[in-house]
Amino acid sequence: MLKMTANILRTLFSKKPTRLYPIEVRTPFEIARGKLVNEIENCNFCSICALKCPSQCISVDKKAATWTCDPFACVYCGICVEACPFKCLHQEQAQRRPAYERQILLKKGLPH
Amino acid sequence: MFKHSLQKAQIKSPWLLHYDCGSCNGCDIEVLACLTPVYDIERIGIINVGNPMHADILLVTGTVNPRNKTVLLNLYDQMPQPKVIVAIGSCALSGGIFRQAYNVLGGIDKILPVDVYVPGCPAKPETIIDGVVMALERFSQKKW
Amino acid sequence: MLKTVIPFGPQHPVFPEPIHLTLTVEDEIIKQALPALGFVHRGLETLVDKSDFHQMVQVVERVCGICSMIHAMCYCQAIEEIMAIQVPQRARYLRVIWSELSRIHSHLLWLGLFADSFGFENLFMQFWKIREKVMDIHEATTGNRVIVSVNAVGGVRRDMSSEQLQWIQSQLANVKQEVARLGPTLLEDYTIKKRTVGKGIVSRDKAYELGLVGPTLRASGIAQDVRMLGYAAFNELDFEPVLGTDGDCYARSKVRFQEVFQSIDLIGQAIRKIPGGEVQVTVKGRPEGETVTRVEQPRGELLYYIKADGSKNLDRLRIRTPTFANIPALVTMLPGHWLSDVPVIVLSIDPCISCTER
Amino acid sequence: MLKEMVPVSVDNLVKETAGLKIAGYRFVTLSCAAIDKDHFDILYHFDLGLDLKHLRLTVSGDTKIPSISPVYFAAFLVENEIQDLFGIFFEGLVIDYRGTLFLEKMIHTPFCKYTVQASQSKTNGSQPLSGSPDLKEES
Repeated sequence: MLKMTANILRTLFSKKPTRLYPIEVRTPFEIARGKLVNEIENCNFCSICALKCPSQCISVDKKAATWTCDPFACVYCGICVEACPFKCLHQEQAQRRPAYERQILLKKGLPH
Repeated sequence: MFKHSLQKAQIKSPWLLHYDCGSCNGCDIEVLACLTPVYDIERIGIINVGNPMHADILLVTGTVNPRNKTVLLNLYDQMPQPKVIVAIGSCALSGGIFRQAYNVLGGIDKILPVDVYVPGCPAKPETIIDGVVMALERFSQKKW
Repeated sequence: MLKTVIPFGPQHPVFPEPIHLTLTVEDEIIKQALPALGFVHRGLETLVDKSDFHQMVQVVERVCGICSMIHAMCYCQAIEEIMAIQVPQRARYLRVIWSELSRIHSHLLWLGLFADSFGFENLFMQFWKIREKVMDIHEATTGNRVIVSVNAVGGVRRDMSSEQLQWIQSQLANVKQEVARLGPTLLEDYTIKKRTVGKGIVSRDKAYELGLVGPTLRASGIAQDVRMLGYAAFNELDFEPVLGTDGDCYARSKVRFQEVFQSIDLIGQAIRKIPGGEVQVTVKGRPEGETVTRVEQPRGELLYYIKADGSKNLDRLRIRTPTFANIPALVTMLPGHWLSDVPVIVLSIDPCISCTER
Repeated sequence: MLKEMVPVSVDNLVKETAGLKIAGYRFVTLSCAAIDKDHFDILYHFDLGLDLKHLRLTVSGDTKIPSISPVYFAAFLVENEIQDLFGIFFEGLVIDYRGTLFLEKMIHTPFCKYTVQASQSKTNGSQPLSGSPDLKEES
């Protein structure tokens, strides 16, 4: 334990490493992969994202022009964002907030 | 009166029990990261315990399979009333990427009533702290 | 003397993961240890029937959250070998940087947990404090903290700017300094030596015979490191496997401690040598054939056997993870020790149960 | 692809492995893959100085394969795993979990995609899968 004393003293007098989370919120990194968002106006319902998603959490109905995503099965890999040919999918920097109930993302666009 | 102050105290300092129910370790190390200096949830009175009899909040990560289902139920039964369950990570919420694997029954809510869902794969420590705080609100509404 | 059977786990305060051991003890001395697995078994190898070979990259990343980058790298290398894809040189170097970063974070994590297993909570906190710097590098360069999701068949999905590379180097210099400060405590402290020296000895011959891998094997004095095969860009970097001599818990922690410095040095070399250019090539066609690929994980040698039949789903994917190879060591190491030494000895092989059971 | 592949049969398997052990090979692992409904490929991987050598054993599902765990102790774990997941039985295992290493008895041979549906009703002539793992002997 004696070997630790120098370290303990250094930690005692140095800056605190703790991020005081609920009080101070850190700005996320520029390329952080967070919440998935679909700008439904640009979406063509081509269902490439649904095919590419490793977790199969997206489903697209071309006829009804709906885009559905189960955000609780999303694994934040960003594959769909890279695959989207119309660039209507993107990921925000912040992650999804906790919830009391199950959620489902349903976006309805205009049928093409 | 006495009961009321006891409840108030319990909300100020809830004790956690963490059980890894078949997760990939990603969420577990993030739960542990919450306890270590950089996030340090002990500063808001939350302590991680190893004994289910001491715990108020059960944090569960990972998918349920037939073998760990019994362990999870055992732990839940041993916890004293009132208790809340926080499911952490995509696997615990719905089975995540493993939903279709043969030895996966699905999310925690198929086995136990989940109070708070914390999404993420793995969930970030910030989100986990938010989830625990939300669980405390639920905790204060529960009957004694 | 009365024989008693003690179940150890699956939920135990020392282990973050469910590990179960059936211990037969005679007056506090272990006579026999038998591991029981299956609490984390998901059967993800069967997912090859449902996901195509591109989607499997994200699935194998989730075999284990701690070394997810290396799992995905091994899988991608196997597919690239079958399909004869030439990965751009820059992508190879980036793979080295990320895989060594995950080795640093895994070893720091383990050093912390190991300190916790013999009750040295202060040291645990110190190591985990340093580890957050590595997690920040992960998040800044890939977008995720733990499961970095940067690999793809044919290269990597993210590139690093030269400012980022410089920043990584300065951050790692900082990490190196702080880890070095903890060295005397971990390696020379009387109390720690008392708990680790001479515990769980595996001799050189025994370790080879049991087929152990990684730091557990190297601590017994065998220079086996799969990175010497020269996958990714390791053939252009200069390193020597870290060796221990005694094969006990102390030697294993020393090997891992020194490997942190080795990894920092390797990243420095890679940053100096990294060429410019593309990071990903487009992949056309489907894999056909079978192959065995090995890479060095923080815990040891990782082996992927892949059999593909030319359809978009693979025929068979088999993952042999390092902990799976190290579990026989537990069966032979534990007998003869005190019951109170079990957490220290079990943790000394760096068990990763989600890897083992997949 | 796979260099140094030696085909072996059930009869000379243990002899071959013992020979490899004398030659100084390190045991790596076993891989099993289903070829069709009742044939399996089992690959034995060995390593010497970072060079891999493979033995390939092709068997039908009801063959009892001699275990190599008396030669290489470490093989008991992976042989138990194959016993669990593919329903192939090994004879002479040092530690035999009897199919309960990973799974409860309800699911049978989930990794053999050709028989997974068929075997849910019948049990492939296997032994009863119950109880705790039994230990043959201590050595």
